[in-house]
Amino acid sequence: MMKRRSWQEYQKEIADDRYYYARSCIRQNFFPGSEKAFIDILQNDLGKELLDDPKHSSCTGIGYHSDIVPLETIMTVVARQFSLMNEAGYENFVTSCITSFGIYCEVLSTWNEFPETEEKTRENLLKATGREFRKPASLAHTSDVMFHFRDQIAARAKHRLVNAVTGEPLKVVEHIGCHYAKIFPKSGIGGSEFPYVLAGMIESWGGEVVDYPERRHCCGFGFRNYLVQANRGYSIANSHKKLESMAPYKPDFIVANCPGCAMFLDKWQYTIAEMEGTTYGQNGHGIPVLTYEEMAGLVLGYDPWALGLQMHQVDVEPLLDKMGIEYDPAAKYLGRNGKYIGKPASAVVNCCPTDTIYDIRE
Amino acid sequence: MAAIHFGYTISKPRAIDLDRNNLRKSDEILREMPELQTCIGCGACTAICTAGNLTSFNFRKVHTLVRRGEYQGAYEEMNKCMLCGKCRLVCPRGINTRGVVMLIKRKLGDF
Amino acid sequence: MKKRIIVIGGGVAGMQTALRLAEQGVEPVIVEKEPELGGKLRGWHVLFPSFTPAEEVLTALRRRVNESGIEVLTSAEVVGLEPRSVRLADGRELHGDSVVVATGFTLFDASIKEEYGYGIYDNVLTSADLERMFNEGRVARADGTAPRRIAFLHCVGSRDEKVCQQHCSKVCCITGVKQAMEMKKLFPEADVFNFYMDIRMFGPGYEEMYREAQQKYNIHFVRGRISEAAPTIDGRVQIKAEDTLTGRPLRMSVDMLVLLIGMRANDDNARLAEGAGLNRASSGFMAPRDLFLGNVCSNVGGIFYAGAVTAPKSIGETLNEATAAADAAAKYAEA
Amino acid sequence: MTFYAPFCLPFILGAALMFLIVAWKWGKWLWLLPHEDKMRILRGLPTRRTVAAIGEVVSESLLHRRIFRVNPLLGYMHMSLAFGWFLLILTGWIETVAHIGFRYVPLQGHVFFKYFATGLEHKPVFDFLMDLFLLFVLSGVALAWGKRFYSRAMGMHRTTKHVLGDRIALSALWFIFPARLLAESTTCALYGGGSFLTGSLGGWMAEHIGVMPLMTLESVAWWFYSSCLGLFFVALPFSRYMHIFTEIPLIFLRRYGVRSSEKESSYDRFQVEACSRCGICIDPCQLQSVLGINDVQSVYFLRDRRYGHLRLQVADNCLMCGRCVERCPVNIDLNTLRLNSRDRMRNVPDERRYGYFKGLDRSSGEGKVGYFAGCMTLLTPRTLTAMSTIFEAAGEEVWWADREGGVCCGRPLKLAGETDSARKMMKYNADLFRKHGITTLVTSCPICLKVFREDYDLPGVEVLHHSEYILRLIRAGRLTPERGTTRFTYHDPCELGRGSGIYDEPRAVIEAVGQLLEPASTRENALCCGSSVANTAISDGQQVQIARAVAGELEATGADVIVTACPLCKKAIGRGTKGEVRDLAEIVAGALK
Repeated sequence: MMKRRSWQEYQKEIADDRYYYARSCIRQNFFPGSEKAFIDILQNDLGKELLDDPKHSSCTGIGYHSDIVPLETIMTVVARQFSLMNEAGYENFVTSCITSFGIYCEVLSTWNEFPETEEKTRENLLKATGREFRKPASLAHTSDVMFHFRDQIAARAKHRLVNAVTGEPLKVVEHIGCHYAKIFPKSGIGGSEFPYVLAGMIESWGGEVVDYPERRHCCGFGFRNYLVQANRGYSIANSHKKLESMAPYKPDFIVANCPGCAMFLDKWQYTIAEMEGTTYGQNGHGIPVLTYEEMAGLVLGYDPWALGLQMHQVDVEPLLDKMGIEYDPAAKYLGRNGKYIGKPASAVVNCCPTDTIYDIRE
Repeated sequence: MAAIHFGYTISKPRAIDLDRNNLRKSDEILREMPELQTCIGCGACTAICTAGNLTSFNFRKVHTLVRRGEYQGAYEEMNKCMLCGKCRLVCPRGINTRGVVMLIKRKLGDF
Repeated sequence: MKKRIIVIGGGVAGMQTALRLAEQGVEPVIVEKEPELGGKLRGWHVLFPSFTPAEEVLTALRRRVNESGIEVLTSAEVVGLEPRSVRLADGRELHGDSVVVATGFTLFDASIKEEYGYGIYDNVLTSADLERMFNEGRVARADGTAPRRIAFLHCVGSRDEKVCQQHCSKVCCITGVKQAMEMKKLFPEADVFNFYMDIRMFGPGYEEMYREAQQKYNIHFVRGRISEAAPTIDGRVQIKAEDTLTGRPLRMSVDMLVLLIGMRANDDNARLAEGAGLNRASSGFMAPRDLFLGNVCSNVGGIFYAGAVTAPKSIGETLNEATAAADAAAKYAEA
Repeated sequence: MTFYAPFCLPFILGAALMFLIVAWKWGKWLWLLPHEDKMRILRGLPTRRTVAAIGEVVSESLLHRRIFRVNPLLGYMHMSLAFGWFLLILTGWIETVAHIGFRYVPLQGHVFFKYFATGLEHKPVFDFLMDLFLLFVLSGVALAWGKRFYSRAMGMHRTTKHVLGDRIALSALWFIFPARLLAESTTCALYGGGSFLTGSLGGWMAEHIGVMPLMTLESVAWWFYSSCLGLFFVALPFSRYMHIFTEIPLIFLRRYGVRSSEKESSYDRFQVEACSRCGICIDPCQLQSVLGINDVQSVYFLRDRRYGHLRLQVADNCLMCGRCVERCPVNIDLNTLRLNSRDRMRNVPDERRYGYFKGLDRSSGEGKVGYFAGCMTLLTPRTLTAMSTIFEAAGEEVWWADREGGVCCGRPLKLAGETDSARKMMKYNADLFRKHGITTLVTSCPICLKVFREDYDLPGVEVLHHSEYILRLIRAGRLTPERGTTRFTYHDPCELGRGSGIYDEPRAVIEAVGQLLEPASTRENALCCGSSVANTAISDGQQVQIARAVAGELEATGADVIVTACPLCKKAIGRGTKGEVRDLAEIVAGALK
């Protein structure tokens, strides 16, 4: 994909072990298997130490970007997370959410540029909670960690990102959350223009990255743009633009490293189908959207339903078949207790002949 | 289609997309009036404009949009012009602005 | 005995300084780090605004340097200087009665503005690349086909805080106009778009040329800086900008994107300045003693400046300044 | 006695066809006239206007008085052809009557009387007269030939470039009279008779040519003569020679008060086909003399319009300065015709257009006198300030209609052909004037003035140009400018001079403040500044070229200051000269104590 290796100029230190894990507020709802998969992969497959601390809270980034939470408040919240990490004896902070990652980067950078704000935060934290804190030795997004171990994962791969029948590499669209590196290009692997964090995983695991014109474009979440219903048309227009731009490349799936992006690129496909009658992907069944943890999970041979892939709006079965992954169609909508968990509306909406709709029984 | 009403629709892109816009008429206009291409966007025409002082009519902007193939509404905008000719007297590039108004109307109004 | 003056740099400025010195009865020596004289003018195709072949100017200067019997040291890099001596990288030390610094400038590396995809996508090139293509007589896309739509982007590496180049490189605007016209001559059917922030036509005949490019060549000038370039499925480049005069974002695919790269200060200016106690401007270029009565003098007696070492300049301005610098240096040496 | 021979056939057929077509055309045009025009004609018929029309037909269609004014030689040429031929026909008819009394003679009998009258007794008086008139016509033909080669002798720098049909008709016309001379001379050679021309030539032929060849020659010559006539007559209704017949009804209709308007009408056909394409309109056209544009002048405009291939580029490219109108020997209303062509090509009625006028009123002040600066005057603030000074000095209470910006008077749009939309502006302004109850409307822009006077419905409001108004103030003693020694020259704005007939008032005002020097082209012949709003085709550079030419003539007077009375002329001339250009109001205000 990237003919020249300009991304190599943007590298960063990623700790090898002992991570303090900060979860995302919203991912548990959309892709509930992802964070679990990350913990499992790190702890079981890679044998790393990771603390999933029940005491940590939301970073309040959504509130911050929606002008509800003031800067001083969010700095104090961030400081509390760090304090919890210190207390647990960890110093490598990893966060599951891109928004949070951006927030942590921004707060650390602000403290660095304006030391008086750090002092004030210490004061505030002490006043509010009686706590003190030390800044983390390293800060990384969990996709950075996954990238860091991409070769180890490749070595354990049960499946590769190749078409099991033809042997061709799968075409993968990678989407990086805006707050990953667009705020601080140096904070992301590969910088903001040619980020390599997901591309590196895809290439290591046998896939081919699609470089399409709107690759850098925002998914459309944009906080205020989605949260206010009147602005949602603008939000969906951005996803629409991206999907239109990637469609000619016929990607096999999309992978994202941001909670909102993965959700919007997935769910908006259904909405666009309802609104415009346009469906993307082969035979119009939609382009499956994975999180990088799900992608890694599939590569490592995790059960698709254990990864929570049934929660996606766009059916992932065509992708599973391409990769040659075994799965039980009957178990798709059964929870871990074996009970029916309900089913999302199909992203394929009355827009193509029914015989072209992917039939999972075949 | 649109079986469900979501309370919003996909916003139309505001971008001027030169890959999609049909520049045929714009090319015809520039062929007939090549001096229009010398506009440097100073806005003197719009500042002096008799109609522009009474409405939101912006001659500079409208003809620039037309040159980019954005014809939607240009005819109606140009119809706000009273053709008084003050703009022609102030144009530092000596563009025949009145001729431009009539040319754009002729090309976009198909007469 | 003849006075001896060391001219650092064998580009247009250096050669003209040396020629003038020789004319004044002084013995110049040119120290050039490249294996041959010519500097940045080598590889340039034609010069604005008259479309004079660069080769013509270069050949004349080289021939005259040769005919005047001026001593030339090539492949000799200067690592330090003082008013009466110059130290070379190989350890040699040259002595003279004064020094003229004519080390010129460095072309901005377009790959730093990585959002434009230079060095990453095919069909994104710089103005310098285009000149080379003109010289080679083969201007085409990477796949050899003729471009149907060409975009020029002005101010790449100029007036851009993001790459620490606040200054205006002065000559890129007119170069963009010149190259756009050359492209239109080569490909009359092609649409040419110039994306600019300001058009600065500072010289005689430049504005006329700009107007000609608009009216006669139908070159589209769009006021707005391209924000990013991305490849399209058919190997073209999609660019995005704001058409600020309509207040609307603008996007389009082009077959060729030409980046008009600016001039930046040489990296070794800092070292030379520090060694000799010379002042530098915030742009990194050398600062003349003052901008009016001493614009070819440095703040150190015996060290003089000629050409783009102090700021971006056109060839004509450089030649004039070289003459002035030579006169000042000769006067200093004679005193 | 029979008045028929086979050679008459071409003539008979040609003449019949011509009369049929001309009758059909006239009939159709008259039939299609609007009702009120038909009523005008009916009401006018029994009045003295008919007599006056007959007089004008004689003086213009036959004698070509107006062309004499352009150039005597050119006038003589046209007169010799028209009047000479008329005399030949008339005398020929009398001759027939003299020979055989009042009895029916077919047309060819009159025309070819010489051929049929060989057996009759000679009447030398008629022979002499007929030869004299033939010589008269032939002299015109000779001049017409000469004009082809050297038009300057007749005061024309450029002549019309003719189309093929015109060339055929022209050639036929040129051969008619030499052919007649030859035919009659051969007949004289064989049968005697004729006077100094046909008689002498006939005698010479009889001496030098045998009888048999002469008889063959006679037959050929009469056939040729008849054919030339036939060909000319067939070509006439389709060529420029249609003017011969069309000018006559045009004169009558005009006398009865029928006029062209901003919308095309059937009456326009009379005007369009009355154009003889003499080309007199080409020389005064500054687009031609300064810019070398030579395919848009009135003669070409009318030709293109007549044949239905008028292009917008031609219709648009005219300053409408009216210089050609002044010279037109047929008095065709060229500007109005051009205007209604533009209207047909461009007018798109749009009810919603200019909806933004609703409720708009930016006027200020109060008074019985309203001042409408006009768009262009807002770009010449010195004029505006001068007017303010003048009003104040005269103690006039003034209502300022558009000092803070207003709606254009509508004339520029009308001149561009969008007449229906222009009416909206006119209505808006007229309503505004009425609303503020003014009794006098002063404007310093002749463009506005013309449209106020001609198109606005302003009962009870006197419309004055500021030159008229200022003169009135001076004469009433309300303004007392001091007469200085400055030498002024005056540029007549087209819309003020030729357009509104105001020549004397500005001159009188200038005389009140200084000395007036007239430029070479002045009053009716004054040049146009080149920036006329009527022209949307020429470029800025071309406007400047015209302005330079005009300024050159004004500077040549040696005056200190160029004065004009139109903001647009002032702007335009200012670009053509380095000297001082002032509006009339400025010099008056400057001369006030």
